[in-house]
Amino acid sequence: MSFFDLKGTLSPFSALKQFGRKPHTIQYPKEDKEAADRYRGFHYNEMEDCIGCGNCSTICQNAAIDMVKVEGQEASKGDSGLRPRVDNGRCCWCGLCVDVCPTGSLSLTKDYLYVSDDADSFLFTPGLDNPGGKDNVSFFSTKESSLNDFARIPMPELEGKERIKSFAEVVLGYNEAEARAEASRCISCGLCSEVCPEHMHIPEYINAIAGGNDQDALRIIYDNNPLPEMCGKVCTRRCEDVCAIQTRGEAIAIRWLKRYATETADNAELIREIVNPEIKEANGYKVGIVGAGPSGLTAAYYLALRGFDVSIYESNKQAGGMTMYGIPKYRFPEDSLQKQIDYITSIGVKIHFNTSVGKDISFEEVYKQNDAVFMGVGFLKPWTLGIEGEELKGSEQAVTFLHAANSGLQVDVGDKVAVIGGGNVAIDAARVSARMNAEVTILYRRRVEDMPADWEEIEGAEDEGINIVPQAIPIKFHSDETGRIKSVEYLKAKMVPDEGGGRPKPVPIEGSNTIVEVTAVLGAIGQQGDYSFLKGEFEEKIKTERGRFVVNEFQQTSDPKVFAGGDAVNRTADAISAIADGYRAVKGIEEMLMKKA
Amino acid sequence: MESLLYSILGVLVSLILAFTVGMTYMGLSRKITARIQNRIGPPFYQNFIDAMKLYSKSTGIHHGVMHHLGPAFIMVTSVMSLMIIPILNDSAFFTNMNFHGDLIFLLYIMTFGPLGMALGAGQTGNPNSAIGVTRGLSQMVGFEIPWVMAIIALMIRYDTSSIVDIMNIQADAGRWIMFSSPFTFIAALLAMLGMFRYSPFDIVGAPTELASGPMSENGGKYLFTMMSSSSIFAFAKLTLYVNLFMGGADNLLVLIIKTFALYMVPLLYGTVSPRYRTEQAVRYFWGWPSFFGLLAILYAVFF
Amino acid sequence: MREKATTLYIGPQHPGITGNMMIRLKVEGDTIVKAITEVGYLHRSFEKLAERRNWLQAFTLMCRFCVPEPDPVEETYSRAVELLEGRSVPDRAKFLRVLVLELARISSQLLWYGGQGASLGLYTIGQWSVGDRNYILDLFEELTGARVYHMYIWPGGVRRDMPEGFEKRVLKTMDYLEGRLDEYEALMFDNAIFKKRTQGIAIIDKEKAIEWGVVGPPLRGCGIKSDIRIDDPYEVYEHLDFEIPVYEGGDIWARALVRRDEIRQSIRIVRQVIKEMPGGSYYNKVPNPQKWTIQKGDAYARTEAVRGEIGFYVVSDGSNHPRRAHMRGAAYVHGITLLEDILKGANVADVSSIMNSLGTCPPEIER
Amino acid sequence: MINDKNSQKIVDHIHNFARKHSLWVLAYGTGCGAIEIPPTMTSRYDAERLGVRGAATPRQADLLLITGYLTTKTLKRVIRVYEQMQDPKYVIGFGSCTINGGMYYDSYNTINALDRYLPVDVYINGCMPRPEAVIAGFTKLQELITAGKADGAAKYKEKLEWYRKNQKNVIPNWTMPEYNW
Amino acid sequence: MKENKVKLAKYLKEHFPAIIEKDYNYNRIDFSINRELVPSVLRLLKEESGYIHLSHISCVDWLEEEEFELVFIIWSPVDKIKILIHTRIDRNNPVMDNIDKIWRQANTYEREIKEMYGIEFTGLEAADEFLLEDWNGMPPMRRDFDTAAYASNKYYNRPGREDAMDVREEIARHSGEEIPDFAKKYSR
Repeated sequence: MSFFDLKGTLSPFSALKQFGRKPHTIQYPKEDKEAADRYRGFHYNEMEDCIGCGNCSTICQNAAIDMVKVEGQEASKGDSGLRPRVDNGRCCWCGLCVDVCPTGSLSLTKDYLYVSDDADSFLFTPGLDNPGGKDNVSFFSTKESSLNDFARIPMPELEGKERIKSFAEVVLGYNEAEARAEASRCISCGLCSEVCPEHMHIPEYINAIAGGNDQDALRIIYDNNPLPEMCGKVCTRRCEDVCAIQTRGEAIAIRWLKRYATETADNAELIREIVNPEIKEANGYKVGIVGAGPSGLTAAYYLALRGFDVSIYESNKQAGGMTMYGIPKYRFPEDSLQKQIDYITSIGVKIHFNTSVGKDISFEEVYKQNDAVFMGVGFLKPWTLGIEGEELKGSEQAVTFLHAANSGLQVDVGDKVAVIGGGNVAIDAARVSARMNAEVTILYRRRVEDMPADWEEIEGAEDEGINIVPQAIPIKFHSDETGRIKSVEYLKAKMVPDEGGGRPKPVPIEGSNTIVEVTAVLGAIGQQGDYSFLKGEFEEKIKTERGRFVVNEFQQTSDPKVFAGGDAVNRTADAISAIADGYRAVKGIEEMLMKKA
Repeated sequence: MESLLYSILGVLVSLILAFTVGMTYMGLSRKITARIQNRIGPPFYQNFIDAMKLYSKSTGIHHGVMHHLGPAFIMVTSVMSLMIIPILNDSAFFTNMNFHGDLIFLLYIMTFGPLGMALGAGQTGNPNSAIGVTRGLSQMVGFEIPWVMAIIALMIRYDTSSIVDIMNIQADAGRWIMFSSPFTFIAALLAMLGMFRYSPFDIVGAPTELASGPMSENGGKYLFTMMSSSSIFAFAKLTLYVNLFMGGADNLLVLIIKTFALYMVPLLYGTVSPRYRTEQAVRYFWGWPSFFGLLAILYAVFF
Repeated sequence: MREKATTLYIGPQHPGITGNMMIRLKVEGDTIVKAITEVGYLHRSFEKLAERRNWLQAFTLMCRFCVPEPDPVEETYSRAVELLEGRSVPDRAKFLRVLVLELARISSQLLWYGGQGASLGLYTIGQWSVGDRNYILDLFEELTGARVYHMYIWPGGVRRDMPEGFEKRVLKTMDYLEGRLDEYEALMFDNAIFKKRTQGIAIIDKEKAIEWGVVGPPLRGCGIKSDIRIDDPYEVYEHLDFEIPVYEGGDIWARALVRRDEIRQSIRIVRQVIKEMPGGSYYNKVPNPQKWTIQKGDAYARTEAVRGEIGFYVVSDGSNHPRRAHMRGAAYVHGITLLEDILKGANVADVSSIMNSLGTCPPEIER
Repeated sequence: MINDKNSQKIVDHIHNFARKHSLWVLAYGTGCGAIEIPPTMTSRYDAERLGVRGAATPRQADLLLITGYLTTKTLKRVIRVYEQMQDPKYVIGFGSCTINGGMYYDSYNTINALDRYLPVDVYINGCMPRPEAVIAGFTKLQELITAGKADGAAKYKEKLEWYRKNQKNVIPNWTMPEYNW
Repeated sequence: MKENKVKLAKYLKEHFPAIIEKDYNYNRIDFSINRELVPSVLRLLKEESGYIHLSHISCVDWLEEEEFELVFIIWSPVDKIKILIHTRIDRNNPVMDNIDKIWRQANTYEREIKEMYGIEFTGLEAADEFLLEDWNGMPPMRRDFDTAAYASNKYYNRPGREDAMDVREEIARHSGEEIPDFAKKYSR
């Protein structure tokens, strides 16, 4: 060091020139600097978009988010009715809740200011307590930044050209890695299980699959569904419509995951070993079941587990009902069904095949032999189109056609088939026809997006080269000289918005007559029930309304001893509803008989 | 008798004046420092509010008699210093109670305060206070040397030990001692840096080292007493410097300008300097300031 | 003349302490004869808590490990998890990470300016540098959404992309800061008194530095060129052009010079990163956090933080929770044993200054 | 009369005015929130505008900032420090941790609700509260002082037994004097 | 780097035949050895091979296996390789050799591990308490210490949140779903 450090003494005084500079102080609260565009302040929840899945509450590592009942938010399908409430005495504003919110309704705002002398005033319901937060949203979730995986793991399938060559199953199923990955997308909210008619324990078995516990998954599934492989393959899966992920992306492939879980056991013994059901001792009651369809089988299985003596009367030579005879084999192979039926019979359910109630055995007999009767008779009689030429040769009902095809009978439809209708049956009939080397056209009254069939089925049909003609109303079938159908004449339709707020109606355009050449026409516009087996007093006793049995919450008909389920009861007319009916009826039957005892 | 009455009245008025001006200076110093630090700073009257608040605080601390007397000692020192120092030139009202030899008395009384403080702080049992007091005394030993040297040089040069005399000499000569005896002024000025305890000489109450040193155990009214006495003392010291070296002041406005200008020196040096360690500070005072002090004495003796 | 030793407590409540800890000093006059550190005032047991959280939840805890510079900790945890899982990070994320890390370094060094200045009674520098640090925090706020706890760097990349025009604002702030740095240096590093207070104080020599495991600026202040950014490069540091400031001396002054130069180097890095920022994705998405499991194994990642080496040892048992997430704080070693050793024989007046120059940071010691 | 009610009111008013414009904050960084104190006190936000400044020792301080979580070890010191402060004294709790445990709600070493152990006058929302929020906390405290509602210290004296019971509940080895004003 | 690692492994194998190596494809190599030999391995690596920097000492509680795993992470600024030395010790009698004679800083790590896991380091000179004060329960970092239960017992949680509902249970209640007990562990 020098004797006198002149620079060191004088240089610091350069700081004094700051005196002339304007201070850069932000004079809060006199003046305010707005928080950054991405600031993580208070939460804001778009109440209408929120579905109450509770994923925010799960991710919150501070246990700061409670799901609570909020005034004005009622539970509905796909909405638990609960809304998040943040404890600002816990929150650390990390924003993970925003990043995992599947709907993107939860976000953070620029507001951050709250001071209070009351420690209890820090509970905060976003959206309710800051309705103005909408204009202030700063940290929000986009599909890109979200932690939810919106893309479904693609299901391996046969190529379109490949699959029309045979009736081999189109969907190949997930392998283990794919299933784990797909199951890992699930946020376990359980909204799906609410809309499931059967209320299957969906989050639980998906979690089990995600964790690699496939056998547990199967056990959970069998808790209330004895035909999971069927559901895994052909369920209408309304659960996926309300999937939380589906609000911004592709729903979890719940059906395919169930299918994956059922594949862990490839024969009935293995199922029995894994599920290891507890079978109660015989209680002496007998239950007769009419029809071995899904509802009947379900009722039979759970009744048998509960110690009832169950007999099923089935008119066909195989069990399964519509799932056997209605659903084409490329969707639901026969051995899949057989495996499950084997399992059900293995626990003591007796099935009398080729025993048609009403013909081979009278309903009265069944009624008298058993302590309770369950009817899972289904809708067998197809609706007719009611247009000219319907009785022509080559004009057939799709259901009949499918029944024949599924029974292994040879059906000749020629090389040009027209299918009329837009439901799953229509598509099935079309795709089966395609596999018979026919060129298929589907005529449907409304638009493609209005078709009640599954979108996957429609896509599959398109892949297979099936031509879908929407907004087409058939008016006449023309015949050739042999009396066989030659062509279909239809009118093009325009969509007219419904004034009552319903879906748009097709209105035919006059003079737009178009003719399409065909060798066969398959009508698929719906079915109805055939209750001719109910004779005598039962016709009176068991009430029907609009072609369906009237039942209470336990599927009990107006005759207390008779229960009913399946298509003949519910409006949704799908397998899972039928299973649900069967399951409910079990509870009803048990309640009725055991209480009496 | 009348003059005594006047003096007493003058003392009272100058006490109030000293308190007000001293407090305002400290407030302004906070403001000025703030501006250098790129910020707005508190309002200039902030110190009054602080004082008021401190006064309104309760004091429930009991560390013994000396602890109570410590701040009182300092107050007494400040007031006594102020009483002796004339405020204005040739003013019957503001000459206060000066007398011949008051310069020597001042030298004595100005060390009295810190000693009292030492006694008070010693009794609190807080090690920070104890260390702070040791430091304060060491530092005082440091700056007293150039300071005393400067005063001695003045007394030799002008052959008087009365402040009023020195003021009159300057008025007669029409020239401030600052210019006529620059070495004396420099020595005294450098010593003054130590007296004001701004950085780099804020060793006593250095917060990051000793919490607040001797004041550690003093809050509320004690702190109020210290604060007001230190502002009175600051004003007294500034006035003394103005009287001795800058020709005194003919009216209050001039006094305030001169004292404020002088006050800026330690303040601005403080804002840009880190703090010395105790022995560094003492060594500093025994270096250049003492050298100038010695020079001043030699100059006074030989010229 | 031998005085009786008195005991002096520095902390936990003390203006001179860096954080919430205590040093018990045995003092003779102004000289310390013995120093005993006492920590634990901030022990929240993050590592225990992390074992209860899943991999992503634990990430929000991580930035709280070290309050003055949370980002390197996030970075280290994220990188350890990525190493463990074998997850790759997109290039843009790597650049963004370096940007955040270097901005964090600047902001922490500015805070150090304030601490070192205030510990020596030079409050003006702190008022400047901590005030100017807000401009960096404003940048952080814009990029990450928070001022201090950014929770920005997470496994797989970063959370959000840069907002529009952000580059320009970064460069503008860098220009401003560079101008200010000259003023800081004139006030602090040219200052004769500052030199007097720092030169020759608290000397660590090379041998001691190695034996005691000193890291970071204190090590570089002993004349040893050691920086994880160069030695064990991570993210994109090996492609960037910057220097590691090294000074001989091992005293507070040398450490201060190292830190002074590091700010300039960081500004240099920030400019390069902004210039070379590639496009593309910024985030390699992790699976649904509830069900994100990582295969069995362990990983150790290291980062050069402002005060030295931060390491994260992460162990997975195959579940969705960390089995162990153990952090090595930068100040963990020299904040306790070395500090105790250095304080022996030092002056009471220098305690705070020494702590600041070593970068003692109780929160990361105690975790 | 000096001691009558009205003049007492005026005196109180003046005192409260002084108190609210001169809040001396005890320099005790108890938790993470302390990192936002330097920005609050320095040039960019400059709390000294409002008369808020640091105080080095509890004796001189009016305001204790509990900047976040408190470990039991710190709590012990904080109680001591709080009791050493002179009346009137105030406590501001920073952020989530002081309200309901914050992110450390399940830690074995941190308390959850500060108001069980010390009277808290103002809570500031945030984790951690940014300088604007801290200043808002100060202004809120000022409002409370004006309104005469910042009476945490009085409450503490009144319910000392209850506070002591809670404090002793979490501090295993109570070696402090029963009360140390 | 690869050849350095091979050389190193060979060198260590010569001195300590029992050592087990595990190589990673970046600059890391792991060695496992029984606990008695750890200090000699560390000393050898430090003094002969230039692994002068002790980066970390960690401890993992393998409750299910009744063992503690201690990990020493060392680094060579020349080779630029980090070595992880693993050793397992009995959980019921946790004793380890003190290595703070090799690296002074190890003292701090050992103090913490001692306090947090209750592992005894022979010959460690340090105060008993490190981070905790007056702690008289189980060492808190052990896996079987339940911090959440401890905290909820000891500390007060602010009331007012009792109306919180579990979404899954609420949905199940709403729709009449009965989740069997064996499935409940898979609910979130």
